[in-house]
Amino acid sequence: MNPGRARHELGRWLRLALLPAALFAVIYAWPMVQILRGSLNGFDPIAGIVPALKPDFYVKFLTDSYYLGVLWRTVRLSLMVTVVAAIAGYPISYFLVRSRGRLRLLLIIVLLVPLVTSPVVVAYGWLVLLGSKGIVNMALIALGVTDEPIKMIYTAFTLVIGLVQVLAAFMVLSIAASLQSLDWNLVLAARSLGAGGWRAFGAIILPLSLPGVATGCLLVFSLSMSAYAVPALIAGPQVKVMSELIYEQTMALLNWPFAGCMSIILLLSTTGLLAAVGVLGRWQRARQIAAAAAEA
Amino acid sequence: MARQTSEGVAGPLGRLILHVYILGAAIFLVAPVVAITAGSLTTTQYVVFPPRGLTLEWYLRMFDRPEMLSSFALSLGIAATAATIAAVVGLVAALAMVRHPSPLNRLLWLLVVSPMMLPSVVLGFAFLQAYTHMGFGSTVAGLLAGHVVLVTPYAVALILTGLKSLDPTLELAARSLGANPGRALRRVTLPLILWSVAAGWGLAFLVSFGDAAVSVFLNTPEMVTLPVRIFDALRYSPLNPELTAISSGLVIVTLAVLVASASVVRFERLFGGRAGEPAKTPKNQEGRRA
Amino acid sequence: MNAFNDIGFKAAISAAALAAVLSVAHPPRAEAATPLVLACYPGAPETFFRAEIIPRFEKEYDAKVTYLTGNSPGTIAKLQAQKDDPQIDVACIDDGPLVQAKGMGLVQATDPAKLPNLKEIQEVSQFKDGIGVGWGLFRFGLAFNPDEFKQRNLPALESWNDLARADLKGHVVVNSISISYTPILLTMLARANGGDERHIDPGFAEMQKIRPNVFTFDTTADLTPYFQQGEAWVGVWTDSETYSYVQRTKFPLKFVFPKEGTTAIQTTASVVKGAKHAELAEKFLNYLIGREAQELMADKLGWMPVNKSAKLPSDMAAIIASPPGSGDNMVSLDWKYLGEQRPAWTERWNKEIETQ
Amino acid sequence: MAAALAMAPGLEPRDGSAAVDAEARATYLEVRDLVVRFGDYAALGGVSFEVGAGERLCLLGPSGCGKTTSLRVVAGFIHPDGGAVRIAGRDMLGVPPEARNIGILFQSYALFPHLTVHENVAFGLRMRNLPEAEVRRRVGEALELVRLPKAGPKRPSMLSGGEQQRIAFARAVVIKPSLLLLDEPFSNLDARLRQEMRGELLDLLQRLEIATVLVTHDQEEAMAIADRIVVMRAGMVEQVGGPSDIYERPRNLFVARFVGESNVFAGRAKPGAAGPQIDVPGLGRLDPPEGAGAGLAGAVQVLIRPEKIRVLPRAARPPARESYRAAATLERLQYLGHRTEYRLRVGPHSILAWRLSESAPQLRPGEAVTLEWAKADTLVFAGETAA
Repeated sequence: MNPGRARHELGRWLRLALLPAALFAVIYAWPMVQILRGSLNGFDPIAGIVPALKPDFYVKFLTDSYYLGVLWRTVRLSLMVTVVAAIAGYPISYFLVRSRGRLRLLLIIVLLVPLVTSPVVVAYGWLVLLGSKGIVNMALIALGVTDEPIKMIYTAFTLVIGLVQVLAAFMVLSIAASLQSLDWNLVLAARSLGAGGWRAFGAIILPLSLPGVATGCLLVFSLSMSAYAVPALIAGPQVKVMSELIYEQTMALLNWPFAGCMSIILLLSTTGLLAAVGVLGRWQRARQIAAAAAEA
Repeated sequence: MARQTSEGVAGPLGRLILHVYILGAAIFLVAPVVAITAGSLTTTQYVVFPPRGLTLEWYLRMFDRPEMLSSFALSLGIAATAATIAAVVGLVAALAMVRHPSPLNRLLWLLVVSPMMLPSVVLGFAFLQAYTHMGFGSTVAGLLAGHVVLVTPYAVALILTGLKSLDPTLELAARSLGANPGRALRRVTLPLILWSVAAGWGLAFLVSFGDAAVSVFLNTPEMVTLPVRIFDALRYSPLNPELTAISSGLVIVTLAVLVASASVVRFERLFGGRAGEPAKTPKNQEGRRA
Repeated sequence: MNAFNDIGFKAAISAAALAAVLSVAHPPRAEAATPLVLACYPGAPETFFRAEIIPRFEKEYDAKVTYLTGNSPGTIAKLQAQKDDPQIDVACIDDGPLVQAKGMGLVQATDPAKLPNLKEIQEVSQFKDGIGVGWGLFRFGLAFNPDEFKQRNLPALESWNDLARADLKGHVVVNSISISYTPILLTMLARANGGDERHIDPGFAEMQKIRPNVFTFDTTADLTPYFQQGEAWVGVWTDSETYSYVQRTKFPLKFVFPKEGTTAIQTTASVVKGAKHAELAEKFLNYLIGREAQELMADKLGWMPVNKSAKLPSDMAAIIASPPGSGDNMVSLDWKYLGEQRPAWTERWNKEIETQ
Repeated sequence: MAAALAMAPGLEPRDGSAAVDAEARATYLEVRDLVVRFGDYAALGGVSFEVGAGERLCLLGPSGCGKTTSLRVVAGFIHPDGGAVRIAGRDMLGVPPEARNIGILFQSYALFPHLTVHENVAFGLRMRNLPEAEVRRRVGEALELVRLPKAGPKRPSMLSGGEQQRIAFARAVVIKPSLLLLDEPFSNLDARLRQEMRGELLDLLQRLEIATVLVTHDQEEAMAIADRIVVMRAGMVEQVGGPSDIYERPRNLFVARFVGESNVFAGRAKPGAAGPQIDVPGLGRLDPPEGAGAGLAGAVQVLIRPEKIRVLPRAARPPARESYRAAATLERLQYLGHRTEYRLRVGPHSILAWRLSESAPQLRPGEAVTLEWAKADTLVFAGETAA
């Protein structure tokens, strides 16, 4: 590309990108730069922030197996939430695009209910349902499945369940968007060629809806990595994730440098993982293309 | 549409299983909220489920708390404004990313999407510090700016998906027919991705409307958004039916707004995707089908 | 000329216009009365202040009080951000975080001569450095549901160590370390087992024994849902909160002070450093610890007054078992030392106690 | 130049033949030395062609040859890194697409799914701010032209593929464009419909007499519609000429193989007194006709079109003048209605030949036959392998 055209292209890009970039540079990037700078400060429990330019908190975090363990748990549980949401959400998306009118509207509203309700209320709702005197345990005891109430709340399990419930809408709506634009004639064509329902699904519907699944996974994974209210209120602090540590440092200890440090590490981990998945995806596609070319 | 004639992939048994599953999933999604809403109909002073006795007293008391109602109005205003700005920012950023391949697009994407990856307490704290330094710490502008950052990722993600699924030759066709870029955008691109823009706006609105974590740092004496009021109230005094009434009443009002807007804008078609579809669906298969 | 650009520009203009309209909608009030910005707790205290304290104070001192809600760390964050141009005059902060606010130089001392009511309040509520006063007392102890105890014939609670009793397995609720009660619980446990805040190991050792009994570590400082749902039979709580809750909802809870003694945390109020209306702020502090305000607080909010001359509500004795004598059983803590140790204790607690 | 033997590129001036064909028409669209680079990849490496008024030009080549890129440069969607585009003598660089007055029929048709057929066709007229009455009249005429007068209120998605294409055509021509660009217009249609639409489109183009550039990878399509064909490969023009020039006198092996089927044999050329002598292992000596092929030496490729080969019962009659013969065995015979296809073996070579069925000799597989073709139909190119 000659420099002239490159400049031309850049100019056209800039005309569009300038407004969002400038706005977000001021109202988002600048505050985050402050956080990054602040994370290199020192901290005294009484006097507060001690101005410095040292990566002490990063060293502390990265050399302490406890903190690394929390980061790893956060990643692991977020991946689990993402996978569960994708698998559990897919049939709902499928149903959503194939239903119409009021039913569809009702389902969308049902999906959005957990999203718009205060997490405190949702958490209390789960306690009411899953607690030892909750309906579920009552039912289990009445049915003779168990004699003692089972502890179903304040575990890693409830963290996954709780996040899936709150974030399901993002996954379902993303998948539904791509299923919506799917050419259903292709399904007909596949079936007329003798593919059974499930084969047609695997061969046509699933691959073509993968972009929607990808968007949904991006949203759900990012939001799981950063979620605070659900882990703190529904899973309890014994299942510690990054945001709880960050919240603790910010609000209880006022140790803003360490909180900033952990936020930066969390942000880098999330973007790093997404980038790795992106690179892996591109590499996979490149390999497929190369394989197809070699065959031809 | 072709869909009406297609059978889907599942047989009758599969369909039955699917319906049962959907019912189960719906119950799972709303059960805790329904339990609490039902619990707040109790006549006791504390929430129990199942409720003891039934009364709407707690809901009616909501109207005796003018600060809750003014916060509700403020929340609606902030959410609508923030969602609108987010949709415009999302649209413009998505257009830049899809229409003009540039190595800087990755950076732009990171800039507008990464707020989603940070705990909101960090965002709130960072905004409080930086905005105060910039001179709009405790103003509506600050609160609004914080919400714009918070909700733009959702708008960007949805509009980007919509725009990517749009056939780019449609815009070229419009240009070749004499439309300048602006008219091509208004007459062809925008109408076709309207649904994903609307979906992005809707999600942004809901996230802003439900946020307490960022707002708690940016509130001012005159402006406390409703979720902050509820969150504070729930945290600093024991859970009582009045508060859960306000909280679930809020859900009901929010969803009523959704239903109302749905009948106006045909919400069930809200999430995009349809853009460009017919052009990619040549009906020449009809010949084969016949 | 370029329409994309055009749209962006229009959007920017309309956003700016909207922001302008919104801010015009809340113009600063032009008032004759002296304004006072009070940053204080949200929720029930806010309702109480708005309904009882502020109208009376405004009338008496020709003031106009603005109430800005915020919990202690939130308020400190705001004070820190506004350090160069403080907007807040009086800040309500718990006594633990107040040590940090003092360390950061965010609050200023008050001349005792300006606070005549200081003579009437408990010694623990007067701070030696003259910065701030305590105005609400929260003494630690064990809240329990007597119905659950009666049903199971459980022996009465006497000691902090009873939290480790096998018959309470799965029904004890303790606050998470992010709630300021928990470091105090640790020191109480240490004292009950031969240590104290400077020798905290016995506290952690006892907590290790309590751990299997814990239903959950609460992050909200509100234990009522666990009691309501029958998950909690015992919770580590404060007399003020227990009384306030029972007073309001009639839920059957009782409260006991363990025999090893207890301590209190307080809600405090301080004049913000460089406050624009410092004089009125001092008057507010004085009013807040005066008998009228303190009795109103005990009556309407259910919090223990710091003013010794304030009358307690008559039903309090039925709920709060025999408050310990003012002297021997009330342990006074070295807040500065606790503040210094909190990060280390938090980390140790996270690693040893709040794990799966 | 002798018609018999096309020479390897480089043996004669590059633009020799194009000027001859365009003589009758005034140049309307002129494309000069277009260069387009995407990063390191040169999509166009100096492409030139012109289109006369009312002429139909086809850009033909395999995918990735730069034909669509050329089209997009002409349309104004891509700004070239070098070269010039002139329409009616006016320089088009810097003129935005909407100001070029070019009608485009897109491969996907690009009908606006949110607009009715009427609104689709009216789109360009509305952009020109024409009065509503005229818009309605001209849309009516255009729909009449494509024989879909009643389709106006329908949505594009309610039409069949062929109908969608006709609407897209109507939308492209209703603005009375100075130039019409067709991008792979038939690739979305099935085989039968493609034949039908091809004829229909040709009729329409002949009636409208608009200068047209057609882009396709299908040589049959190119030959059926175009007055002249530009064969492209890897961003370069390989040959420009009328359909028969391209077919009968391909400039090089690539063009020859891309346009139509052929039998290709590797051989060696030795310079001789009366011209080069060419040996093809298994076929013997195939000397070019007198005066042609001067300078050929070393490896060559010999090419014979299947329809040029006559299949004779062995020793049926004496050889025709100026022709070659080879003894062969018939391996397979396929009757395809209007023509019959023979698969033959000569030594190591498998040879394809076909004849019109009515003049095809009655032969059985395994039978020994004689092949005969004219010297004039033997094309020789320098080069090692078939590129």
